[in-house]
Amino acid sequence: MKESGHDRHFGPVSQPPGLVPFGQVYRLVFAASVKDLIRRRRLVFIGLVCILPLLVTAMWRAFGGEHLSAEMFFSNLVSLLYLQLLIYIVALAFGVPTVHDEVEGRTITYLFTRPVSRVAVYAGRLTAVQLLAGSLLALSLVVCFGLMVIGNPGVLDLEFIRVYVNHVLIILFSTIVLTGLFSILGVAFQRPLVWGIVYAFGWEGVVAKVPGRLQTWTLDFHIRNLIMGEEDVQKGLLDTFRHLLTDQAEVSAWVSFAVLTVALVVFVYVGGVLFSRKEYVIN
Amino acid sequence: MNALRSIIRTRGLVQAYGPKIVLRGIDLDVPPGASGLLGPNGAGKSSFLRSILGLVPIREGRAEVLGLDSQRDALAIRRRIGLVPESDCLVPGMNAVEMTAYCGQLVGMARDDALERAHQVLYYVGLGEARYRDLGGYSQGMKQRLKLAQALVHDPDLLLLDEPTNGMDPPGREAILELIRDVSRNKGLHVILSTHLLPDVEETCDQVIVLHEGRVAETRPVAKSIIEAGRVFDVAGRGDFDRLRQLLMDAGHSVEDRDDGLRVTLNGALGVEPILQVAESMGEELELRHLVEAGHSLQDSFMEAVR
Amino acid sequence: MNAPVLECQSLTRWYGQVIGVSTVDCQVGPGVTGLLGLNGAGKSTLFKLMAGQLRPSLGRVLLLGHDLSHHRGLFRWIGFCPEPDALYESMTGREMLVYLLRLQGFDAPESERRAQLALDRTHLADAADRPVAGYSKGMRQKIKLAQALAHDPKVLFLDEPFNGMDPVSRYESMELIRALGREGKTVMVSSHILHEVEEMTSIILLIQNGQILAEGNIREIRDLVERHPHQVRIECEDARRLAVDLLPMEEVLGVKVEAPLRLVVETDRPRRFFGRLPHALLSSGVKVRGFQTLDDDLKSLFEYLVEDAG
Amino acid sequence: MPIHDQGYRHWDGEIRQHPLRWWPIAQRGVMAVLPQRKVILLIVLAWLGPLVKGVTLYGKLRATDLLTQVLGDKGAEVGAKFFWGAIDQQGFIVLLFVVLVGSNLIAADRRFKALQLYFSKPLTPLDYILGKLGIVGTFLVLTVWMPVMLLWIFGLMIEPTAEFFGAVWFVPFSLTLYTLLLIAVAGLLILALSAVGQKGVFIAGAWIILFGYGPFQLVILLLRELSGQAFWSLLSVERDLEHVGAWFFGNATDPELHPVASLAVLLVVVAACYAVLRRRIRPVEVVL
Repeated sequence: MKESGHDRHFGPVSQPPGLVPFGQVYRLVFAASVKDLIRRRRLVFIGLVCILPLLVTAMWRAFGGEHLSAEMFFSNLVSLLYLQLLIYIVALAFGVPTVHDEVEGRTITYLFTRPVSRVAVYAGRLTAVQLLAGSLLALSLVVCFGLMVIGNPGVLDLEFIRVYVNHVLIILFSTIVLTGLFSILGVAFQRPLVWGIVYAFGWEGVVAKVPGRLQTWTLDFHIRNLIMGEEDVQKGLLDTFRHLLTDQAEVSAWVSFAVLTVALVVFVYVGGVLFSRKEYVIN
Repeated sequence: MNALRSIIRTRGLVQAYGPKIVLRGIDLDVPPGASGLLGPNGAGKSSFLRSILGLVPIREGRAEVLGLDSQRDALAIRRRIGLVPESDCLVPGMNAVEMTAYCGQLVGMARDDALERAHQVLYYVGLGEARYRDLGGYSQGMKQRLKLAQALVHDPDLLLLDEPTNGMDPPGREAILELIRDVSRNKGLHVILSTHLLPDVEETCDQVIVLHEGRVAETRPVAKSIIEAGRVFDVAGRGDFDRLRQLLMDAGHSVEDRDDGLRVTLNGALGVEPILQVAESMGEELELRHLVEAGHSLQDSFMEAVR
Repeated sequence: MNAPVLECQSLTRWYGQVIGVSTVDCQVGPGVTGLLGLNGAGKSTLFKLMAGQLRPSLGRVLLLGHDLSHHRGLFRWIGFCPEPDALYESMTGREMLVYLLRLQGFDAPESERRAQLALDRTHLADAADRPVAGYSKGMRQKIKLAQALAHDPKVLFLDEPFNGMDPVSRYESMELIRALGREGKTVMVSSHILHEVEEMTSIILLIQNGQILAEGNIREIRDLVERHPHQVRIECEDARRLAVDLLPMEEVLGVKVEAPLRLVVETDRPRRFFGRLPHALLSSGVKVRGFQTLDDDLKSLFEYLVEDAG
Repeated sequence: MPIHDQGYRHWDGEIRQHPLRWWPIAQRGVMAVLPQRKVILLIVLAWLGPLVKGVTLYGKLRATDLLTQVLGDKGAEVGAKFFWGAIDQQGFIVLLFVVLVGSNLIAADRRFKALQLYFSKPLTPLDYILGKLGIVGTFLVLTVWMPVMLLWIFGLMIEPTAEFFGAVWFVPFSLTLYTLLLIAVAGLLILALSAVGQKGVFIAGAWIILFGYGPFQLVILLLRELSGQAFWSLLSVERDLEHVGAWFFGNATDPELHPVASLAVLLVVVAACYAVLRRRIRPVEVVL
């Protein structure tokens, strides 16, 4: 070792300190992320997109009520707008930035210089994002329900409520699954939005329409399959859809549910592990 | 053209954004040569530059740049100045020659003139080798040089620089400061250097203007002002300075500790001899490396002006 | 057993084929150490490696004897002020500090207390409850500084902490950093403004081409650089006569009369020369107004070292 | 023998600013975009349609016997309407071109804070906007005005009769008028978006929605169908342009709406975009 001019002042060696408890970190990151997401402009834009189905509903109320029954209208609305477009847009808009917001904004350094588990950070941010994405869609669906029902109690039968609740649950569940997937892209890629769009409107959009077993490899198939499991609502356009796909793979709704659940668990796990191993070179 | 007595001349300049007054009546005559513009954040430096370039309307008073009224002749003023902005401001997708020539054209040079002149100034700022490379790949130092080139392309009479050495390493800074010195001392360009780095001003400017809370807090020459000729000295060096201090105090002088040495105020005879005698008496255990008349540094008078 | 506060052992880091830092061995102890180097010399990489933000390709970083890449808990002892201008824009200064303090494991009241302390130390108390998006550049740097010191770490890494600060903030922050050094913290600070580094510390670590070029006390390093003789400028009432008197000194390499009242003496043995200079001046009888060493500062030292290293 | 100073030299040339101060901005912008491969490809694509139209025109005017059988059309029916058809079929290319060329024009300057450079020069915000508009405009002229103009000249060359000339003499005027309107509406709209948004994806998406393609137009048409109210169509900028354009060429397409109403909507759009641009492009930000 070189001779050098100043005293090194060697300090005593003690045990290295431990990490901050997982739960505490999770709660803090979750709360901070929710606050941050609410203040972002993104929320307004996506909120505007979520108004689209409400416009259509308003039109149905104004002009189409007598041609199209409430259940049929609603299940068409769900399959055409929510399941084809909105859940992807919302999941992309919230899932991709889960971690990427902090990487791009270069604030991730502040979290990485704390004695915390990165998995806790990831979990906190992911659940915050999922909460927001879910709430936005849920709000849109609740207003939609109101638009259909208020001043129009005739539609409010048991069947309609069953269909409604069922569809809402499926939409929220699939949004959570998709958000988990897209947030992995945000962890792994420099330009995750591009990859997300390619996946959402390329793979999901095209492969899910291909007849045969191939389509069972898309999330879209299983999400749709959950709805298909619903016997009485496959009249309207959905019915036509199914006839187009002559070689519709036969998978039970429960299997699809299991597939999606497993997918969600895998997505969260992979995202968490990737995030805790990944090294971000921030300049 | 007759020589200007002041390149910028303001009288009662008041500037405000809505109800927020940022310049509270500035009377200033900036003499030819290089001037440093200093001031803490929010002192009104940017607002001052904006109003003399005619970018924002003036609330009250008037401002003249190179003899032109900043409100009426804003475009004419901007034809005769070159601005080096603080921020990045270079959009990738061009090389340095295109960029510089483009800026020349924007000022009003003919395309051929601008191209020829672009090569010249790029050589001058030291980008000769890199001038055909896309500026997206430039280092911080190269970007600063290019920003200087685009400001010089039309041979302005007045060069305005906003933090021109930002993010540059020591040799890079030195090179930029050398260029600024050269154009202002040897080529007759007037320079206004707005910066937070007092050493940059010390190395390039003849005088400084300190703004504080929308007013001119001080104008002074850059050269340090001697506190009291032959009586107050700063000494520095190596060896036993504790003993030096003791010996000086024993001899009746007052001694004050400074960051890197002592400040001695002599009691009695003027001149360095009393200090040299004490140093000599200590023999070779003391290495006296600096012995200079103490003065108010730029730092001192800046801090005084804004407190 | 004792261990240095911070120790790098043959630390190496590549980015693909580009080498960032190459077999760096060094130890850093309490007090302020200035990290210097040209742009692209590997300063930032070394900083990030030492602060555990990058994994070494080879070698390791030890903090009080513990390997940084194995114990994430060591971040309790580290404060890091990153160079990029990035903050949680939607939070207020206080919110940001409290959030980051709570992530250090402090409970809510303790975090509030420490946040206030850090705000006071960085002179940000007045702006504490405004969103940081509206901060001036100097305030943004200060809040970065505040989050680095709020949890009372043993080691602080401050990467270009004065960038964009106005002179007042610079002065205040330099005072703060000196104070941290006096408190026994190990502070590593990088800056391009050598003048400021000199005011904060006399101990530097100079990095060039990814390797340590020099470490230690500025003045001692200067005396080691023998290739460049020291130059002393003397102001006096008769430069020529004084030149004649000084030239016979055996330590003097040469004398140059710059002006009738000013001469520059070159010496390659500074210690002896300066020890004998007062006697020489007094016995010459020429009235002297003062003298100063021209290249005794960090700026010249940096130039010489970097130049010689190529 | 003097040694010449290799350092900074003064320049004693004359500064004579172009009477159109925005001209260099437009010129430089076009030169920056033009060499891009995707742009060249798109220009070639844009000329394919008019080329086919040219062949059709020749067929209709000359080889009437043969082609009347194939096309089931009469040569005499070539009139102003034919040229409007040639413009109308460029619609999709226009959409692509404007978004490709325009979306980054101001966004990039804002991202890199290049506005500071522009306004340290003798330029006003209007000069800057006109310059950028000139870039979009050049490409619209290249893909709409020029091919249709050539088509018209071509038509007159193969059918130099007073009858034909009488039917289409006003085409150049209508064409120029329409192109100017298109540049104003589409150009200012994309520039306004480019001045507001930061990400290319967002700008492109908003452009498609606001210009009136995709689900947005679907919703508007549905509203019109269901309500039976024609005014809903006014909400689609793209339909308004089409409506006014057809009117310029002598036959308005929508009998339920007066073209002036569409024109008014377009002028409102232009005014709104200009207002947005003036708000976002302020020289105040030059010195920060």
